[in-house]
Amino acid sequence: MDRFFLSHHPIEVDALRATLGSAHAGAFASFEGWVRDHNEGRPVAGLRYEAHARLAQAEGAKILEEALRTFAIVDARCVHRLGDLGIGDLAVWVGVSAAHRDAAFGACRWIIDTVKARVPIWKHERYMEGDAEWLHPDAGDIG
Amino acid sequence: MDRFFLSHHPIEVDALRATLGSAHAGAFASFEGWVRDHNEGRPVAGLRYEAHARLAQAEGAKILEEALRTFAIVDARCVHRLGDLGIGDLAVWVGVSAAHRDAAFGACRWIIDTVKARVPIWKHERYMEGDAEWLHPDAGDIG
Amino acid sequence: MTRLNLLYFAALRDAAGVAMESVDSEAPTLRALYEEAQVRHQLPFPSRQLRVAVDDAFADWNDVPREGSEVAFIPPVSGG
Amino acid sequence: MTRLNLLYFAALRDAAGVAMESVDSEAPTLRALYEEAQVRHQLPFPSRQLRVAVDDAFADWNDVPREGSEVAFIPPVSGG
Repeated sequence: MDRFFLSHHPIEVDALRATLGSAHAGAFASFEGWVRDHNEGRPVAGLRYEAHARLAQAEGAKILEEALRTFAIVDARCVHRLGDLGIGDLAVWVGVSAAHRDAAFGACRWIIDTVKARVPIWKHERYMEGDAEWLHPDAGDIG
Repeated sequence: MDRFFLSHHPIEVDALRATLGSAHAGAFASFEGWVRDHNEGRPVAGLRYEAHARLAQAEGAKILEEALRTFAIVDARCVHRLGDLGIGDLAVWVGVSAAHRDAAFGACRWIIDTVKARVPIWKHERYMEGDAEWLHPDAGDIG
Repeated sequence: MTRLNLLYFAALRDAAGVAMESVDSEAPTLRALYEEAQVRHQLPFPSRQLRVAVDDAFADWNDVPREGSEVAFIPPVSGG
Repeated sequence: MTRLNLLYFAALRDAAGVAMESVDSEAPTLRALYEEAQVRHQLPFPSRQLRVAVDDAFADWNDVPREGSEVAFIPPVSGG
């Protein structure tokens, strides 16, 4: 099973967590990004994620490999949704198993931060006022 | 629903996570403690948790209230198993929802650290060699 | 004389051989009460390694034992 | 002349009006290739705000466009 993948369908958390189970792991940390009803003060109606899918897959896999080399963890997974999502939907899931909790928390945080910074995925947010825009952090409001 | 409770039965992660769902929450962090097959170099066969149940309940609830006052989080839960557990079983679960991931990770880590430090629960470890002992950190090997 | 219920947990209970006992004591503090128990049962922990709780709330070793209360001796915890 | 496929994403695609196009270019670098596209489509991003990828791997703006390759212009990402 790929450690990183993109999904057009709802993420199945239980099945993913089960792939990380190990008799050697005493700690498991996970992170979930949920679609929030507001962003920077604006009421959000929903959103859509799109990706450069092959590049995102390659870059995501690289990040998970880096995490396994850098942290004393047993295993890790990350899945990112694509397509249309509603409020409360699960957008991204990260799970890490490790012997001890320091490494589990550290790697989980590093993976979500690094995926957000490096993987070519873009969020198109629709607002309650009826307009919509692409989020391109640090590039001003364009589009 | 109590934010902290003790359970003699397997922890139902999905049901717990569902109680933390909120349209205002964009981030969710969780921690799970799993029974590991070794501890301090010794192969472990299984373990048993016991508690001063009423004091543990009161102290656990206090810790969760402190977390809600201290961190910018939406909600949090913690459940700790009691009784006999086998390798791979879920011993403790912490879940935190928040608008942003900094607070979710920070509170989740603080809750598990504080529960481990303050809640009167004790682990009785059985080893593959046949012996067993109570774990009383910082008090030497007794029992 | 103060009538008290004492609770022992984990290695402390194994050493005492009982989980609970009723005692009549003239101990002026919870610490003195524990020291009586320590002698009676040859308990392996000095009080400085323990915490003490009265009626389901943590207490101070210098507190005076209250008639009819339940006193729990808490060895170092290992949950999680 | 080098034959290339260009990919646009998110706000960059909306501005270009196409997700992919084939071009023949004499641009000596990927940066020059982007600057041609920027003029052609009036794209809102300067190249310093973007990254560039060739055939599904991140590349350097100073790299020389390779015949038949697929060049993707990557605006600031917002996954998670």
